Amino acid sequence: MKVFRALILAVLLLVLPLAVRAAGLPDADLAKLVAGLAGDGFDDKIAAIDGLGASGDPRAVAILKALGDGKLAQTENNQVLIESSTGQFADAVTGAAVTPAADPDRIRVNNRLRGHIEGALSRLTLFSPDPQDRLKAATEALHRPSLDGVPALDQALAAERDNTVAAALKLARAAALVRSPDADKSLAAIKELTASSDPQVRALLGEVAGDRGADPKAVAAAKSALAGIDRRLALVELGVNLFQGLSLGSVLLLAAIGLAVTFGVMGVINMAHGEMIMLGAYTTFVVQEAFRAFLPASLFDFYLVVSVPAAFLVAGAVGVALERGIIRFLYGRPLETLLATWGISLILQQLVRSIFGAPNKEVANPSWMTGGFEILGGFTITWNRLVIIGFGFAVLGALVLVLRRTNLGLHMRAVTQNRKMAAVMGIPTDRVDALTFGLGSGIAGMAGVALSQIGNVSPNLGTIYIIDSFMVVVFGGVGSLVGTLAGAMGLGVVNKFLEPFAGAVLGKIFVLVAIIIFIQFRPRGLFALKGRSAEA
Amino acid sequence: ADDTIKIGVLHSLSGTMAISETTLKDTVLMMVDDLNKKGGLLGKKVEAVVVDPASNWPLFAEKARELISKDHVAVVFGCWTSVSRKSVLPVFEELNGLLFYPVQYEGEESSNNVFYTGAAPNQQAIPAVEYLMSKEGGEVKRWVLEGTDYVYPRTTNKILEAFLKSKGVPAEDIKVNYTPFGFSDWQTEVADIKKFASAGKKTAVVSTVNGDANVPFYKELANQGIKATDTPVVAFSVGEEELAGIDTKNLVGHLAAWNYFESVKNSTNDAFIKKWHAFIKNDKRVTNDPMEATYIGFKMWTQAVLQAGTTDVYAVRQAMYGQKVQAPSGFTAVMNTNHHLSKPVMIGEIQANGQFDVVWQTKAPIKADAWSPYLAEDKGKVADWTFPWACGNCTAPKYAAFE
Amino acid sequence: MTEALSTAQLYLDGITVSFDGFKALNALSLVIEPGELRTIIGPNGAGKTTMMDVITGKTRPDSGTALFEGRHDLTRLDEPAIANLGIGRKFQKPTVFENLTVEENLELALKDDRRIRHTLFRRLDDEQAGRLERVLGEIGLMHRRHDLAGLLSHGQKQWLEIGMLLVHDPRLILLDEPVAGMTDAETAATADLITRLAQYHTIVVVEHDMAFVRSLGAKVTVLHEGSVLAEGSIDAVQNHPRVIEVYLGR
Amino acid sequence: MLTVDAIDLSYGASRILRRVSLTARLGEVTCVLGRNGVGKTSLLRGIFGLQPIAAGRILWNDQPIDKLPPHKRAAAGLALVPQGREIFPRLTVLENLKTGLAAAKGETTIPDEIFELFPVLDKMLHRRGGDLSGGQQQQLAIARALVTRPKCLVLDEPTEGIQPSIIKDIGRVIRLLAERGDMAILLVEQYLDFARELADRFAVMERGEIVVSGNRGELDDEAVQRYLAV
Amino acid sequence: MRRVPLLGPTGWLVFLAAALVAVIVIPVLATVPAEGSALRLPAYLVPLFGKYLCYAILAMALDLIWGYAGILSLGHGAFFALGGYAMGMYLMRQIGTRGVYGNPILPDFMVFLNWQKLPIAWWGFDHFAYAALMALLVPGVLAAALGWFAFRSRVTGVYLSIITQAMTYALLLAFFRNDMGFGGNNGLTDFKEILGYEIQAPSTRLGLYIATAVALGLSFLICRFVVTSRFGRVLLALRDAESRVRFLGYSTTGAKLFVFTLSALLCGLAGALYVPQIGIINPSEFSPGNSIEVAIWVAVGGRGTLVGAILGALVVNFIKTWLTGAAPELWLFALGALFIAVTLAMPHGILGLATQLRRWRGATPAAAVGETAHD
Ligand SMILES: Nc1ncnc2c1ncn2[C@@H]1O[C@H](COP(=O)(O)OP(=O)(O)OP(=O)(O)O)[C@@H](O)[C@H]1O
Ligand SMILES: Nc1ncnc2c1ncn2[C@@H]1O[C@H](COP(=O)(O)OP(=O)(O)OP(=O)(O)O)[C@@H](O)[C@H]1O
Ligand SMILES: NC(N)=O
Ligand SMILES: [Mg+2]
Ligand SMILES: [Mg+2]
Repeated sequence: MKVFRALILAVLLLVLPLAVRAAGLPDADLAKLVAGLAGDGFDDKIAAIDGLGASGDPRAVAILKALGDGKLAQTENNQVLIESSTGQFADAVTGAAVTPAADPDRIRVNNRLRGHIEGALSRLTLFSPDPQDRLKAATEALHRPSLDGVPALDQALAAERDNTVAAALKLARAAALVRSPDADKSLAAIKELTASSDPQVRALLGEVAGDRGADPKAVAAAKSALAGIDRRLALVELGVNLFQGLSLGSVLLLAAIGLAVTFGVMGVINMAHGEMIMLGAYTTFVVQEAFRAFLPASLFDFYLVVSVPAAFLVAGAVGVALERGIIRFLYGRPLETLLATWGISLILQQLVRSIFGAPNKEVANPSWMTGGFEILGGFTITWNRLVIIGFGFAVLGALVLVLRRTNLGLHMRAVTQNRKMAAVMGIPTDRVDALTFGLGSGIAGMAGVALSQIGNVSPNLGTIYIIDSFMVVVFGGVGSLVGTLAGAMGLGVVNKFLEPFAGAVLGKIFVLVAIIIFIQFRPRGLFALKGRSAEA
Repeated sequence: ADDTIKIGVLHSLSGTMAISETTLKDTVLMMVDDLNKKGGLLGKKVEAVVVDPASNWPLFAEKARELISKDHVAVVFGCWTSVSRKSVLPVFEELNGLLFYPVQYEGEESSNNVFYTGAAPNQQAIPAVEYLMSKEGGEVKRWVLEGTDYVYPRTTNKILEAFLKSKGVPAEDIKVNYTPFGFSDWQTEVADIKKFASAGKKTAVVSTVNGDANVPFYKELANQGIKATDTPVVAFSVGEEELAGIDTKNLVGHLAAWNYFESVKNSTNDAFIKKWHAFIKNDKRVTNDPMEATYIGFKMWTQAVLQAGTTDVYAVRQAMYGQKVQAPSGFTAVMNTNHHLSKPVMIGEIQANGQFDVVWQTKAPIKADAWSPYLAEDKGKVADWTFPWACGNCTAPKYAAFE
Repeated sequence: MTEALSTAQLYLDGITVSFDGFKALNALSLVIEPGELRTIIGPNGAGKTTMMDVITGKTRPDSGTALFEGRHDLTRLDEPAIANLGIGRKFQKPTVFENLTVEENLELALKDDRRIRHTLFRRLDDEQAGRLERVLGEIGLMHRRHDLAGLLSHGQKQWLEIGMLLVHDPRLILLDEPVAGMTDAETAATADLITRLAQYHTIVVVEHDMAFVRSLGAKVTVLHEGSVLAEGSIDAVQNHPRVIEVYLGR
Repeated sequence: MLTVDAIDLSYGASRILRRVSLTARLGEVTCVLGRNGVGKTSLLRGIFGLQPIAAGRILWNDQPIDKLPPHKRAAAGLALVPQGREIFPRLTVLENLKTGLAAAKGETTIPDEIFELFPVLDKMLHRRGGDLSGGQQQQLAIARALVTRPKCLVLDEPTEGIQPSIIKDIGRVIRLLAERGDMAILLVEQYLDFARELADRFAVMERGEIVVSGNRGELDDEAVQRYLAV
Repeated sequence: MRRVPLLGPTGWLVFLAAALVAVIVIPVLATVPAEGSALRLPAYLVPLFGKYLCYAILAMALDLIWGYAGILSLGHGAFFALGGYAMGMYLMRQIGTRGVYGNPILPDFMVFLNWQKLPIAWWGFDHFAYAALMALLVPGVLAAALGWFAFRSRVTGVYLSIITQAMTYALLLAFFRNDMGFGGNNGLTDFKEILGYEIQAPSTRLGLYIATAVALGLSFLICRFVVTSRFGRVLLALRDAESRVRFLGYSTTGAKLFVFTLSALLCGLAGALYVPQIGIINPSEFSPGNSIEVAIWVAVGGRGTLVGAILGALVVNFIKTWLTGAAPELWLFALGALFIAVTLAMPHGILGLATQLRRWRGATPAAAVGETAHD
């Protein structure tokens, strides 16, 4: 039985590529392939998947997708069913609705199968009406170059109208032809690949360049192509390092910005700053859960948009409460604020631990912050990082506006510089203090929203960032927002440029030592106040 | 009082390790609760003495001393990180206490006062790599060993490197990288992995990244588009509990190797999960391997106490050898005379729902090696605490003369 | 000029100090002879305090020469070194150690060896103790000797700072507005004190109180926009049209 | 009219003011004199609520203000030029002046007269307050108080550190303000000539108490000798 | 106006009484009464007390620079840890062939990392005298170097705090690295003997405890000597108005460097005494949080008084020990609340409270302990 099935498949495999554009298979053939998916061994399944991929049958796409998503099931009598998102079942071949007697077993897949499913899907979608699908298929083909695939690519190329897709197809075709026994074709293919910076292509060319048995002309061409690619990649890598540095910098910036208010402007050594960030992250979690529980899935992506003001309000309110309840009794006694805020931080951590439990909470990236886009050379710019960079600058910009352009900002600064005199000038110091601390805390809360998108949401979240935050604010120069920005970005970029050479740990050590040395030259930080006013 | 038996629970409830360890504290409490409901032990009530060593290693030693000397506990369930175990080890040996250690670790140890119910490297790391080398696992040729810089990953990677080389993997196809505890900015590391993986050979990442660093690591993996079909990541410290803190939609297919997964179907496991949900009063809480190891350890200890008729450490220790427990993994775990377990090894793939699908498992339990056969310095070392060896670290039996 | 250079107690030449392009001192030159008492006046912001900052090492000039006793280049020394040469200063805004007692403030200012070894083991000798007593009396703070200096009133702090100069006994004394906030009677007493001190010390006084300046009876230098506008006797200066215009008013 | 009615004030255990009473009427300059440390500044601190009073009352236009926080007193029209300048060092001159707008109901601008009186401030509008010279800071402190459009202007040794020509100007302004008739001015001053020239009334303090008070003419040499000499 | 006495008469009385309890009463209670009798001090408390006393030295050392000279170091844990590592290295070498891999020269972790030779940094540590010297010298030299650069460049206030924090953070990361050769995350542990005495023997424990008590007493007297001298006055002045001190002719750089280094030496001493009693030294001792905690002890006890610092260290750590056992899930609430309560109700710490009470009863404040604490 098994042997027989395999035999059929083999025949199909040989014949089908020639018929790729055929509208589809007879139901019986399709049914046979589909039955293979429910086979016992992985080898059987793979043969069936490859068969489906080669079938060109539009129905195969849905079946394979369902298989990959774990939505394909089999009944006791080996009928293969597709489960819809609403939990209904339908026969995979006929599409007829089925109500299975017992719960059908999900057909399991593993990575090896997933690889084949992707390959098969890419073949099938090479002719999809959606250019996006076709582009994906072409890229997939580039990453799995095989001479067998060339005829299909040729066909697709002939029919292709979209320039981008056509270019991708050409590249994929060239990649497949590199190993062509025909020396001329191979050489032409290598030349064509010179323009690519794809790491897969690079690897392919590397193989040719290192292959002693290969045609010397091909080797030479491959070598020169490689040199070109490497030059381009070096540049790209520089840019990527810069991006990563800015990205790390923006994380530091966000972590530090609230502290730049509570510590930088108000002078409160706020050891509970990290916990404000944590509160923001937990607020994000709660908002997310609320969205999941009460709103349709289509709105889920907006949960983050709601989280930002929510986190600002929650952390800000806690900040105001702390200021009114504790901090305000401690102005002019920075040491005591250190002690009290440390106590606050312990309590907040344990409180969150008691309410939400000690383990991490899951906070999902909304789809618009998931994944990334590849730039040259296989490097990926991830959306969440990009959004966070933008967010960091936006928050800083808004804060600068508040502090520089509003009366509240003026009053905040006046109050911290001379509380008594500010009161005499008619500034309601109590309210300004509460608002300032609330603002700093609220900003920390917003940072928590951003940080929940790249790291842990746990009761310890704050302790991770507190040291770095102080480092950034002080390094930049206490009281200077520009300094905070420069400090954060500087440290981020330097760190990321060191990391490739020194590794993560040594890199960080170097950065710390650099800070120590740097402070010797600028004892009051990067953007220090100079002159008499600094001493006052 | 004389009508209670005290047992110590030495897991961090605050600090960085609380994330993982609180669950184990709850597991012990659940087991105690269960035991007391069934009438206790030797006719006495069992009382758990919980302390918080606060993720502070010296404090672990101090609290261990307090538990044994002041509270006179009969046994201690505790520790997660290897360093905490190393820190308390001298205390347990000095005061002749008994520690059950439930976490997978690097091996290279066998103390008369510790029973190790987590996996040794040969029960986790080696099988996982073997799986990836197999056809089913994708015939991986190139390896990234990514770990947190401390003893467990270092040891595991050292053993793995020796193993891989013994299988003919050339040095240039192995990349080892360490990051510190709590590392959070994985951009460069993940980009490097991508680069390493794009050399045309099938590549896998073996992750011994521990603790807090995992969430940002996986988020970065997902966002930079490292797919399990291209470059699978197999982890030894990421279980259901860790996954509960990560959005797994984009991680489907990445792997973990353990001796237990919550998704395993058998009646023991069903009961275990049910008991857990009832105890913790939350149906969403998952179970994981260290919890199962705690479960096994606790069961074995109660059985040994019953058998010995006392909680006396000497007697209980003797009774422990050969102790069998029907484990939630579906297999029978056995305590060996090297103070380590025989347990099955399972490889699971991450699913979108935060659970693992077992894609491979051993046919039978594997016996843990306290000393690795792949390391030169471990040549000839034997851990066997019964006559005539009576030793955890010897090349000749202590009582050879009696033979 | 070279002669002045070697014999002058204080020799400033071409001193320029600028802050973000604003020249607080502009090629200022000034020579103070040993034992001289000199008063300096000038509009607010003329650079008087800045000049003292330069002399005491607080501010490094952009250019120019500043020599003490012809030998010591003040632009190269730091504050403690300059103080140890024998230059003492009273600040415009009274600065005392608020968390030390009045007596301890004075003790720290005592003329003595200032190296660590010495300060660790040194006890007050009778001569020093006597001097402390005398000065406490002179500045009228005897009854507050054990009080923290931070609790003094504004004027009392001024006196304490003068007291610190008295026990320090430097060769060159710089006084920045010593009588600000004093009553007229106290002002007169201070003038008296300064005249007595001037017998053994070189003194530079900055003041706006013209009656006080007159009572000192010393040569007056008028600074304006960072350089010397006029110099001479009080009468000459008071009738100088530019001085009247920019400083005294009509 | 500002009325201080038998107030006591202490720092910790030490009583500084004993039953001090004083009035400052609209259109008049009331001058407080006294040696160093007798409690002049403490009295002003009490008036502005910077130090709590232990007994007595403070009234502004017959309304008690001693329970109000300082900023409410400012809103009621009181403005202080404190001893020791107390400008905001890291705010620019302009920003320092703008803080005065907080108490100036409805006003959003800094009156031009201020720059006429203190031209140097106009020149240094964007310099940080703390960078100014001592005298310039003192001018700024006075200007800042004027920005609030006070009904009751209180000055604590305002001439300290200011060059003679500007002292004269300040004197003229104070006179002018007083003569407008809608402002009460309370001046603490050591500089006797200046005080004598301006004061409509005076009060002399000695060890926390007011020992002599009266109209301008009544400050005789004997009192000066007794309470103001060393 | 003589020099302030080292201690007033009452001060000496208190000092001697405390010394008596620490060095005689406690050891007697730990050995003489029969095991199990109510008077007998349980054995597990001896190393615990020893730890508290080590922390007390550490807190006092921090107070010396923070409370008196106004230098807030957020990296003092580093000096402590370095002293501890020096001692730990000696103890490691004493293990000899008793290690897991039985190598007579190399500690286990080196064997494990395939090291062939003892790194130079480890040379000489088999001699106690050398290790003891290093326990002082390494923190001392590091402090002197960092201090020299920082104080010379006039790095003050939070900027100094941050570079000390950066220092300890960098050391934390460095010591975490297994490649550094100090045992990585695990650090050094499983010690066997010190100066030939078995490290776990009760008598050794007691001996170490007494040594710590004596060290604390001596350190206290040294610090007292410093703060009661005119130099102490210079420090206080420095704290309030550093530049003014310079204009008086005192080298503030020198003064700060001296106390900073002295303070680091005391930390090294404390660390060296800590390790054999605790049995482990690892990089987490370098973690910035630890150093911040030291500052907290000082603040709780009362900054600017040596006794306050000692008291703070003892009280906070005792409470911590007690609560982590008695209320493992709530202790952070309790400790946090304590810190807040202390700041709000006792602005000058526990000792300040005592002073407040005494002042309230009319006695002169500083008399009892003879301390001049103006804060
Ligand atoms: N850091 C600085 N930035 C900008 N300008 C400054 C700075 N420091 C001083 N100045 C300016 O330098 C000038 C000289 O100031 P200085 O204090 O020396 O004046 P002065 O003669 O002492 O005045 P006064 O009589 O008011 O005390 C002033 O105009 C002041 O504003
Ligand atoms: N914060 C304080 N705590 C304790 N005592 C103080 C405080 N401020 C001032 N004093 C004391 O109160 C008394 C009065 O001080 P105040 O400043 O009111 O004097 P004054 O009359 O303004 O003197 P001056 O003319 O010197 O400015 C002084 O003896 C002073 O030492
Ligand atoms: N043993 C571990 N995982 O540290
Ligand atoms: Mg001046
Ligand atoms: Mg006054």
